[in-house]
Amino acid sequence: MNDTPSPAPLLSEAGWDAQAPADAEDAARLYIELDNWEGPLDLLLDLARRQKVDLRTISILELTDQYLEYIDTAGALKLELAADYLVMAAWLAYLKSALLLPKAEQEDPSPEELALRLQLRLQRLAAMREAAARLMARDRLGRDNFLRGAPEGLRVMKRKAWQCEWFDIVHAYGQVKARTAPVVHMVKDRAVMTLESALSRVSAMLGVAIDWMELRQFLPPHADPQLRRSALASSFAAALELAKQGKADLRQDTAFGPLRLRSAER
Amino acid sequence: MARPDLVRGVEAVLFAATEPMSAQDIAEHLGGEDVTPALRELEAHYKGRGIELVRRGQHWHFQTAADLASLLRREREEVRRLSRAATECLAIVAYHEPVSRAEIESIRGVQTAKGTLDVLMEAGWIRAAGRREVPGRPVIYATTPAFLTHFGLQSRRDLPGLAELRAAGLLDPVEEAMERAMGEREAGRDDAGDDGNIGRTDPNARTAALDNDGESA
Amino acid sequence: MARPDLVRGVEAVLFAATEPMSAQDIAEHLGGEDVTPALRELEAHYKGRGIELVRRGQHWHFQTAADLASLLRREREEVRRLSRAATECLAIVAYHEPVSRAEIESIRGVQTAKGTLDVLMEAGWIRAAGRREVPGRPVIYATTPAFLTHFGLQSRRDLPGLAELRAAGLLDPVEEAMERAMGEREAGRDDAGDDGNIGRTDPNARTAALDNDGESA
Repeated sequence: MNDTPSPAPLLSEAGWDAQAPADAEDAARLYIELDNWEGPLDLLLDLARRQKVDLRTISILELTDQYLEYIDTAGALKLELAADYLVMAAWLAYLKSALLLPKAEQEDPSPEELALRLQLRLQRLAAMREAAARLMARDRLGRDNFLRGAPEGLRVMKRKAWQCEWFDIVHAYGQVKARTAPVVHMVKDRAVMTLESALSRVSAMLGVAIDWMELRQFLPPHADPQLRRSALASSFAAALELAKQGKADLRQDTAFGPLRLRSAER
Repeated sequence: MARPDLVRGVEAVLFAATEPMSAQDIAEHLGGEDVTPALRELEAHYKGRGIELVRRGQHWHFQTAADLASLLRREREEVRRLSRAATECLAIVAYHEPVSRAEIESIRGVQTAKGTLDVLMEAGWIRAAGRREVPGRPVIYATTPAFLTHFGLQSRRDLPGLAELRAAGLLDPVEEAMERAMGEREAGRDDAGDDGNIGRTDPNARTAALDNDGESA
Repeated sequence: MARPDLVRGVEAVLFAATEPMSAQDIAEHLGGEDVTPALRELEAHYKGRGIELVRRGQHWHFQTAADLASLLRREREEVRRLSRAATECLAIVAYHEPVSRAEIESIRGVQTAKGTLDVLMEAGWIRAAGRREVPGRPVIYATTPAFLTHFGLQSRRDLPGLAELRAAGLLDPVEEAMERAMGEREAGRDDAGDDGNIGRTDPNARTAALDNDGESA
């Protein structure tokens, strides 16, 4: 790491430096250019480095004085300071006064603890700063090492393996045959009640009925749902037919209400 | 004998180059030194290795050894299930061969995309077996020996006949099979409440899905 | 000693590859044979030449020797310089991984612009590696195989100064270091009291984690 901070580069895009960082500039300007630092901790670390002592033995009190002096200088030059620099200044001023107080009046955490914490944070930031520099200085691909300029490339050819079983074929053939078979075949074994059987059934039941009966009461009670549907349709048609013949009276009190019928020959 | 650092330099320059380079191109990277001895040395060094240095006209480049070209391609099998349309076509070819596409369509009762037959030919299960001598001379298709092998058949006669299919319930009309399945689903719903039928819908869902993309093979 | 044809094959495959390859990737081009001995042999063969065979994490590739960079650099695009913020973030992720943004910020003492981590992700050097199971479930970041490749590291263990930083406790959180320091102070004050070793238990857990994924990256 350099002892002096490098001038603040203009950020062309987030994260990437602009191509040509400006070279060494006026030292006085550097001194007050807070944009150079990545926040107050970074400024503190830079000040600490100027003390040229090991961070483990740094005098936090001295560092505090230097920081506050910086902030004052900036204030005198009417520079806009980011809030976090001022917060740090306030906190350091508090720390300084606490460190100077007699031990007996100290609160918890003690100012020594606060100073130690700051020292540890500075050490960690310094460690990462140095690690970053060493990382960037390694032989890097595309800068120090180069890959082959025109590799032939490797190709993966996909071959489709179609999967189908014996049963799939047989089943598919059955489906085709079934699908294209004559329609008659499919109606044959369907459970239906013909109009004729409904007519005889309804008229027979009407003959013995005493009062109004609902149409549904004429349906075979234990038939499967498919037959019941068919019986309902046939019985309705039969009821209309019987009414037309004058053999039955029909009555429906409301639209879609139960349809009732009774014998007209009472 | 070329200087070792020159040989290394030529080697690196040619490796990183995006195009074949003449001796002069290379020399420009190496302070104008004569690189011909270094090229000769590298050419000899790489002889018989997996990489070789070759000269085409005035230009030099590295390439993988020609006899290893097959290693640079790798085949990967992608297992895919035959679509329902393709399965039906295959079944029809197997039962009726040789058949033309028009005949397949009339048996299936739906149009058949060209791609469907292509898939079956790609799989190696059917082949074009000449042309029918009728107007338009349509191509007719038949199964291949690979078809018999894949499905474990001695001959096409091993396929079950219509009577056997009927006995196995495989000739039940689709609609009825559907209704049965629907009935089961209704029952399932009644039994198990609103969520009860998740998973019981499979037969229909599958049939429907297969029908939909049946032709897209 | 690996079979000569296998060595040739590995050499050709790696030479033709556009990306670094794992031993397993290579083996798939060579009928599934164990290519490790061949890789070792090639690594030794190319040592000191203009081209070298290197391993980065689990992946191998050929590259030009670093000392020849000046011969090659002139026509090439300069590697774009990372900003200081991005450089520090990258180092923090690499030395502390996996690490959350809040943890990065607590080390740097400043907020991290959204774009800074994005730049590192776009470069392919860091990736989101799940979430820390603490309130808020923050995303945690780790380095990628491409990071190792770019910075010429065989594994994260090769990070410059990693061992020293770890030994000095500089990779432990401030809290842990505080407890340790306070503990030592206490111990010094009243002759190694009961609480003297608070905070000495933690570092191991963290160190173990770093060791484990050093190779798997």
